[in-house]
Amino acid sequence: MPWVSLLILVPLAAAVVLGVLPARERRAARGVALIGTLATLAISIIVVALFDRDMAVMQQVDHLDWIPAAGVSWDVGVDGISIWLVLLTTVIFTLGTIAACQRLPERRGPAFLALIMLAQAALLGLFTAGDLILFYVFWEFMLIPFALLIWNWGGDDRRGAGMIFVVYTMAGSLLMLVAIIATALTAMDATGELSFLIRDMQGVAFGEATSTILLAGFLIAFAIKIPLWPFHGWLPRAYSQAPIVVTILLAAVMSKAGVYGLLRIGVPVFPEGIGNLLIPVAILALIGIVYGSLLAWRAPTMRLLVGYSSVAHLGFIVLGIIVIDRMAAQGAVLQMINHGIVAAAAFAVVMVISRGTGTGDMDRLGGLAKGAPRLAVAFLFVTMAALALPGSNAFVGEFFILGGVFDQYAWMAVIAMLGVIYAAVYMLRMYQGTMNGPARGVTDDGRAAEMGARDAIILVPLILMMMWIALWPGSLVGATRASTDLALAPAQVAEGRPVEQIGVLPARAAMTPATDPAERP
Amino acid sequence: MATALAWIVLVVPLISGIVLAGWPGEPPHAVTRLLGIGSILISFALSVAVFIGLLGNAADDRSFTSSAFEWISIAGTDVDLSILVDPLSVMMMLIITGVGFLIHLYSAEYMEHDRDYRRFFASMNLFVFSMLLLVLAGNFFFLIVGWAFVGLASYLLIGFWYERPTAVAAAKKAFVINVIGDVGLVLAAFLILRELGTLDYGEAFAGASGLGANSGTVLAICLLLFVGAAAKSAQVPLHTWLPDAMEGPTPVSALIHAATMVTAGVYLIVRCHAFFDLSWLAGDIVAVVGAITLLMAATVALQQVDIKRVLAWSTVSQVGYMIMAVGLGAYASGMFMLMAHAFYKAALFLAAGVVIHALHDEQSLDRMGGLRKYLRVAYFGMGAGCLAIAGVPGFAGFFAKDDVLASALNGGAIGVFCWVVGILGAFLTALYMFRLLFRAFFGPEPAGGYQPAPHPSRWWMSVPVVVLGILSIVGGWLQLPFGWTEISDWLLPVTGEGPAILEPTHATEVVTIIVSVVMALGGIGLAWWLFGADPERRIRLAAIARGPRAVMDDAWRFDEAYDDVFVEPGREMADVMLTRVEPAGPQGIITGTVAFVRGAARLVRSSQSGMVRAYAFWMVLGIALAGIVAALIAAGGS
Amino acid sequence: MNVPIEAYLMLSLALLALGLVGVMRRRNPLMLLLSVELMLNAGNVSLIGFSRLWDDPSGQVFALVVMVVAAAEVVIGLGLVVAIFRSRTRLDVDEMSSMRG
Amino acid sequence: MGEKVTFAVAAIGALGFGTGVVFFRDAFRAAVSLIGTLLSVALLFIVLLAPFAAAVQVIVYAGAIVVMFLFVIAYLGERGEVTTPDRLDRWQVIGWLGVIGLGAFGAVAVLDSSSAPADAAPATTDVGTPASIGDAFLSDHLLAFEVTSLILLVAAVGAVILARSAVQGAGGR
Repeated sequence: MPWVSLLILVPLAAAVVLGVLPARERRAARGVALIGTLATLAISIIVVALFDRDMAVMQQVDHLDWIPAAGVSWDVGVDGISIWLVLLTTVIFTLGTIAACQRLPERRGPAFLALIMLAQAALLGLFTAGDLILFYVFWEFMLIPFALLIWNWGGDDRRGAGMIFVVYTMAGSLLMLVAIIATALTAMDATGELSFLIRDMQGVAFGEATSTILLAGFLIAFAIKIPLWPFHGWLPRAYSQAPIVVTILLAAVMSKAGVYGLLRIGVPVFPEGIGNLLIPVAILALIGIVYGSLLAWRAPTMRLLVGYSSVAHLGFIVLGIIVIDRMAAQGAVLQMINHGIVAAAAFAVVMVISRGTGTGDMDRLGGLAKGAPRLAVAFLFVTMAALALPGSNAFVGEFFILGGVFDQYAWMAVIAMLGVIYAAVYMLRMYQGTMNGPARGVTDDGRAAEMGARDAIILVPLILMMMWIALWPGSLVGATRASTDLALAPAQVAEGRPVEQIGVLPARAAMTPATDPAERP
Repeated sequence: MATALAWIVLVVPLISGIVLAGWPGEPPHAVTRLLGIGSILISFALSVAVFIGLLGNAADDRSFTSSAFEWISIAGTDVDLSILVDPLSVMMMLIITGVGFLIHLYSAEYMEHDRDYRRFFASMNLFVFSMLLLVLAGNFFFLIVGWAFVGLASYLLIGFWYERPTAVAAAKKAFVINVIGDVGLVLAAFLILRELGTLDYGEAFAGASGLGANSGTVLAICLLLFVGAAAKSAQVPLHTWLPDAMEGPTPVSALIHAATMVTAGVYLIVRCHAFFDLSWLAGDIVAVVGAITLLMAATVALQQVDIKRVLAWSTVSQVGYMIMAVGLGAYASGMFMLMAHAFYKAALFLAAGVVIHALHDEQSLDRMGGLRKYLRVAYFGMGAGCLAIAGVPGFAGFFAKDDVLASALNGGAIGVFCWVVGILGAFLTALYMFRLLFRAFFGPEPAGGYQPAPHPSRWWMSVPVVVLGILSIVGGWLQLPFGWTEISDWLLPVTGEGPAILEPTHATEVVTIIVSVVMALGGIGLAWWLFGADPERRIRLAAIARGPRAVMDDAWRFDEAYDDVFVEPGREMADVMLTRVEPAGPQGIITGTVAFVRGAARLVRSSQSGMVRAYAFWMVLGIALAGIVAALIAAGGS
Repeated sequence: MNVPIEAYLMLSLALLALGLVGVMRRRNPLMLLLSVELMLNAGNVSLIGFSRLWDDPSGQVFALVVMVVAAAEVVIGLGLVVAIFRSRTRLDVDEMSSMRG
Repeated sequence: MGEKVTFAVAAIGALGFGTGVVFFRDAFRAAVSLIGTLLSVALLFIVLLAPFAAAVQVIVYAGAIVVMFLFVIAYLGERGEVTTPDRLDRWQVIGWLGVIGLGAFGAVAVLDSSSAPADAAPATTDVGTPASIGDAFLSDHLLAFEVTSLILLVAAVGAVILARSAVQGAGGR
């Protein structure tokens, strides 16, 4: 069975069904959405079960020529970098769909669910695409459902936020399209064959200058999507104006698209270019860490706080990828999953509090723990994971990211540690500001904000996943090792890293004799 | 066998903590007590069993590691979930579970009127688990995990009464400063990982000597480890959280902020002594910081009015002694003092707790006096503790402190400096502790008497106070001057022998004993003259040295300086970023992009006039251009 | 074929120009549609001329398709004109600009 | 010779009536003038050996379509040409440009005609017959045929909807 293709097609089919449902068929819409998303989850579990942990290249590949004349194909598969992201996507979307079904918007409910399904299909396509054009199609396609969700069901400033979200991210993507085409054409000069398959491009030596320019084209798009400082301007408005369920999906899953692209395309396809852009990108990531933390410290609402903290957290992930270190990169892959879970949980807590009290304003909340002790416990878990308390799942990723960074550039790790300290400050501000102190802005000691069974359905699985990763991260990392090593190896060779740091010696080393490790003293 | 028991010791408090935390609603107090206290009792009993088991082995066969499973394997680095059972960790286990059990027992009565009885015991069990994880961890990764978990438990318990803004703020402060310490520890781990390629204790300590004595790397590792130790053990300049931590319930102060957690820094340095032995500079820095801390904290303790704050500053000062000792290389002395301090400081705190409980949460010394009559048990506990901490011969503190100081006297110039500071500290310690004793238990009752009369504690609270009071006396007899060195012998397999290890000699012991006894008695005498003999005297003398005393009363204004240097500028910077940089920079990029797109759109839009004929004109224009181009091509072609 | 194809093309061109002038100058929507018919016929002349030139039915087929499209266009165009101008006094296409961007 | 005369007559007719279409102020006259143009063009088709196309031209175009125009003109009544100033007056220069462009096209067509096979084509007579056109429609141009029918269908439905909404609009207000 072409499971990976089904992974994309099933939610797409669900979206089509939901799209033609009349707006009043709310029960049927819920059913279709839940069945669609659960089926997708089941398929993703099958994909994970069939996954071969020791295989470095894409596996379970479904290949179909799409536009043969242009070398474009439907090529989807999974590898160690994407496998957990696929599972994260299906899990988070399952929980998100449940949350959406619990509070389906009064207006055009089925359409709301249809767009969520569409977004899921697009993201799964993005994480599995093995062809650059396909990647680009899903990259842009993903914007549409999210933008419409913000545009139609968002807060007061939904139009502005939706517009900025679309225009800004699309402006960046256009450069990527140019870079994609340029890359394929340049590769054609070398191989004599036009192909947009990523694996075909990995063997091509572009030369340092070309590589740098092409990578820069991709980086703009990635930087906006990640978002890397100072390209994060769309984030606060989108996160605070989107319906909260959509914010969960944006923060948990969509924010991984940029860093995923960096590791899937940027590093392995343009190893010669990384060296020139390593320090600038790393500095932007570091600024993002400190800057995001500072803004999170002073942010007026919970949503903004978590949103800015995401800027900081993604700075860590970018840092882990860009320094080209095996430990850091594997930490980064793990941290993508961790951040997905933690951000989803954090926004889910925000959702529970906002629903119970009617506000997400930090100044108007306080002392909820008395009436909502169960929520306080869940929130505490989330807080500790978000500030990466040692022993939490996020700490595992952060520890190995920074450990790897420290190996290569110790000063970067030291600066990044500032973000670790600030994380404690702003996350405690959020936790204590809402849960502790004298009760504020709520009646009934905040009992209305208590976590009920319907909230627990969403929060408890997330917390269980956090505990799982905290207790045994090896179970995830074991699957990512081979692919991450393969993705990094060319860049490590190009950078002239010591041989013992390199996981696998890439075939292309022979193509670029100037950087052959054997000749290095 | 030893490791299997140790695993159980570790896991039992965790399980009971989880059961309590997950219990739906509030269980009956009996159930909470059974789970919360019983689990610690089991852990204590098994710790004793481990101890006895190790005693049966030869001295060089008392170290075992046990790995549960491969926790992660990443880029050639394997981290196992493993524990290390050796004399050092067993000694810590005994202290943690033993003192922990007594304090749990005490809490059963102390907290019984609190709404969140269950939450209290769940947090306390979490703490005991975390502390055990800290001392049992077999590698740096899980050391850090335990290190942070005790910080979390401390945070939860300081902020236990979360409706009080002061408690919430204190909890946050403690947590953030502990995170700073965590960062130091993590960086140290990174450095060890980079230089030695492993996080495992055994491999790291074995490879330490390969880094070269007094090399910059070793110095950096030691100082980073010490950042972690200083934050946890409240050493200057990271000490400011501990006095505020007194916002927590008194048993918490006794267990976490006196007996166990704050001494984790001492444990860390002893555990990592392989690195400290290699760098005399690092050791000296540690010792000097310890010395400064002990003296500074002692001066602050002199004037505190809050009974718990006196004890808190006293703790900072006492931990300073230990840090000073281990910095100089007197590891066994430091650990001895750690143990003795656990006994007498716990006794002091629990006795203070009895007072506070009896006076209905009154903590101010100004509202106390003459309590001797009402609270015999507390008087005993406080008295024994004060005699011990002041260093009166025969009590635990005497032997421990003299062991430290006598070792220091062998430590060269820095050692002598530390000795002098320590002696000075001993005098101040006797002074401020007996001030506390005299003002609370002697003298007249406060104006108007006690309304209602202080009620004595029941046995839940009394037994631990009495037991710890007795331990404050006999606990010091494990290591006596002139040759009875049970603690040093026990720890010998861990600390080893070498040029860097300090031991007292007979000569230094004689000198130290004489001087310190004089100092202690002098301090007690001065306290009696000032506070005991005539309660009015201190009021008459209040005008003396107002300025310096105000500085000391404000704890040398560390908090204010931190606020001015770090917190306020940081907050202002963040505000500037939020209100100025963010709209101009990142948002400006967007505004610019949007403005550009909008402008371009407006341009295109104006062509869409909606007039059909205008469109026809455009079409004609196209035709015209096409025709002209066609003509040009034809002309060129022919 | 005694008349050269160029003659047909020139005629076609002239008719097209006439139609264009009509579209550009007349503001009555009905006149607009009539002018468009003129232009379509100009195209048809060319198509059928070429069909004759190359002796191929495709041109005629195309011309027939154009006629069908023209019929459809007139139906819709007139329907719109009737719908819009039923209630107005003046017949002016320039007033039909509600689709302005 | 006869062919040339016929062409000349038809061409003059087409252009003459066409001028009428464009310049008659009265829409009714313009429409009638269009009939003349259409008939002239039909004559051309016959000269070009396309009898079927000529027949369709007369029946569908000159018959049905122009009649429809006349109906609408009659229905809307006498409104007269608008006299308000033309807002697009200044755009006339584009019109002149267009004339130049079209002239250029014509020049190219005439001057660059060397490649055309002038009289080469054999005068077979069966290309324009209904049979051959039907054959072409159902074989080579099947897609065009189907699309055309679809367009007609859409146009028919569209016309119905337009008429309906027009009736409702009139009734509602």
